[in-house]
Amino acid sequence: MIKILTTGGVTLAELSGDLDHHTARLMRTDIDRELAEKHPRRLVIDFSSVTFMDSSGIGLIMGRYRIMNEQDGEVIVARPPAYIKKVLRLAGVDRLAPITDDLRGLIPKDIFKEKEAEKIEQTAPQTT
Amino acid sequence: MIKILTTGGVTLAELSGDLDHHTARLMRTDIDRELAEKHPRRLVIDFSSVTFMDSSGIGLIMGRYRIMNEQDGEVIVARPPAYIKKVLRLAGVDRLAPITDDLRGLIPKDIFKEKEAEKIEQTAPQTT
Amino acid sequence: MSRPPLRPLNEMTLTFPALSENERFARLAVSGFLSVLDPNISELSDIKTAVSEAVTNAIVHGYRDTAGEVMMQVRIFKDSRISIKIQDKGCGIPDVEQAMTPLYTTSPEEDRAGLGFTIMETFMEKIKVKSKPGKGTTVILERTVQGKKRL
Amino acid sequence: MSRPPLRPLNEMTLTFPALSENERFARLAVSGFLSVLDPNISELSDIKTAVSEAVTNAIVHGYRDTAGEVMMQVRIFKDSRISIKIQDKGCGIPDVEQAMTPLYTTSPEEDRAGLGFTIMETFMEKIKVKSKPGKGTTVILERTVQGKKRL
Ligand SMILES: Nc1ncnc2c1ncn2[C@@H]1O[C@H](COP(=O)(O)OP(=O)(O)O)[C@@H](O)[C@H]1O
Ligand SMILES: Nc1ncnc2c1ncn2[C@@H]1O[C@H](COP(=O)(O)OP(=O)(O)O)[C@@H](O)[C@H]1O
Repeated sequence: MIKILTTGGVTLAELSGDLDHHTARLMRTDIDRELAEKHPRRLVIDFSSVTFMDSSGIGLIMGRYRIMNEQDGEVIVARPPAYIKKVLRLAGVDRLAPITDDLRGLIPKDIFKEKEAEKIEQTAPQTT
Repeated sequence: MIKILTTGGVTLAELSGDLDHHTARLMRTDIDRELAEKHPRRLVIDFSSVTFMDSSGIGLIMGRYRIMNEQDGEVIVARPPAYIKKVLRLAGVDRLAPITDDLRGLIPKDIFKEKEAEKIEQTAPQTT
Repeated sequence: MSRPPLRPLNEMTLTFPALSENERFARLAVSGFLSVLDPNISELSDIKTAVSEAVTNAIVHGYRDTAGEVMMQVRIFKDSRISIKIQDKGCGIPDVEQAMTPLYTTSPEEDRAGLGFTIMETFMEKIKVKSKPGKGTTVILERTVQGKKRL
Repeated sequence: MSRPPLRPLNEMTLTFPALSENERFARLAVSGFLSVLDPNISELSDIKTAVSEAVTNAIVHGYRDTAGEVMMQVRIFKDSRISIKIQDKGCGIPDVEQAMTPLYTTSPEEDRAGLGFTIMETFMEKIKVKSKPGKGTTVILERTVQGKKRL
């Protein structure tokens, strides 16, 4: 599952659940649509709610890196759990996309305001 | 898994986890040993922590009913979750062993004291 | 009720040796495979119980005196209809009608309650039993899953 | 490391059609079946990741242009040694050594990272790959499970 929000040139994609080949395809479609519409300069992918990830997650990050890099933007990999870090390290992802455990300073403050507003709107949980 | 305690003529058997043919065999051995050693007049089987039960649970209750009945004792089925009640009703268990949602009055107060003492002794969780 | 269409949307076949520790695994595999239908707690519990009865029967009765393999096939059809086949190549049942009678059991000494088939019939919509002495037993369980969303 | 002894203590064989939604189910079945060994979080995560790579490869590459069945067999041996076989009857791999090179992939357009085999090698102790173009691919993954208690 995925929730996406763009403010002030920054797109925040919050992934949740298992990230495998099956779900990566769904997430990719949503992220790429947002990138094509909003042209952000930074894409922050938040992994804190991802429960499993295999190399499909690496493919997802690398593919987004290529898109962002073409338009001189950057990709940040945020808050990966320990078992995901293991896969990220093995792939050497940090050479292309910095990995961080802290979102502060990376995304505009008002993105959180928009998220609050959205939470109030959404009564039922979103499904993909 | 199973925890058994006898005080004042009452044996309390607390079952937990899945109750199927595989685990029922292990539980049966433990209960029958206690019944043979302590000769209680009442056996209270607490189902509140049972996560699944098929007809092997009915067999477990019925078999213990036969043993208790021979020595003029009784079996009480305590605190079964909703999905277990469905199986109990289908089997008509309540005609032989009363079903109750409340342990009060059924077991001597000092059984709880013994349980507390035991908790302090046990540092590691018990496995069967 | 109409017959399920011929082609399943998805299916899985599982085989394992007739060890009682695999009863739990069979339930887990069924609920895992059906999770895509988002069954509600009550129907998931019904299905797991029925499957547990059939798998236990294969292990306890089918392979009473022998070792052998249990096969379980789960199929998902259109409109959330499911079909679950449990098969053993064990001793078989001489009289299926008698075996399906509530409280009938050939293993009372092992605390069997004789309610396995009764639970399968009650918790599923349809049950088919094929058996041949010396050849084995096949049980097919069918029902529709309503799911959480559609309730 | 010694070869696992010939007779497994327990085993299960699972087959399912090459649908991407079954990748999750394959992981679930493996962790459910191995739960009796009480693996710690880190080894369970390693095993699930390796299995996910092999099953995904069968679906994405093996049956790239065709439909077909994926088979997964999990065996538990003495001393918590496990062996997991994943098999497809798909297109096969012309050059296995090249395929196993880190970052090598024939499907970059689908965001494959070319790291599946690398992850299987890193997260398991032993990997065997047998493949024949037109016939299919078999991957065998082996390792020991330490478990929570023995740490
Ligand atoms: N797979 C099987 N193979 C051989 N006999 C079976 C099988 N399943 C059921 N039976 C026979 O049918 C009887 C009734 O089964 P069931 O209603 O499930 O009750 P129980 O398992 O408690 O005996 C069993 O006691 C056994 O004799
Ligand atoms: N089961 C398979 N059937 C056919 N080809 C395969 C199979 N598994 C792997 N391959 C080939 O090996 C290559 C490398 O595999 P892998 O390291 O898992 O990376 P990726 O899956 O990201 O491409 C694949 O791109 C594919 O060409």
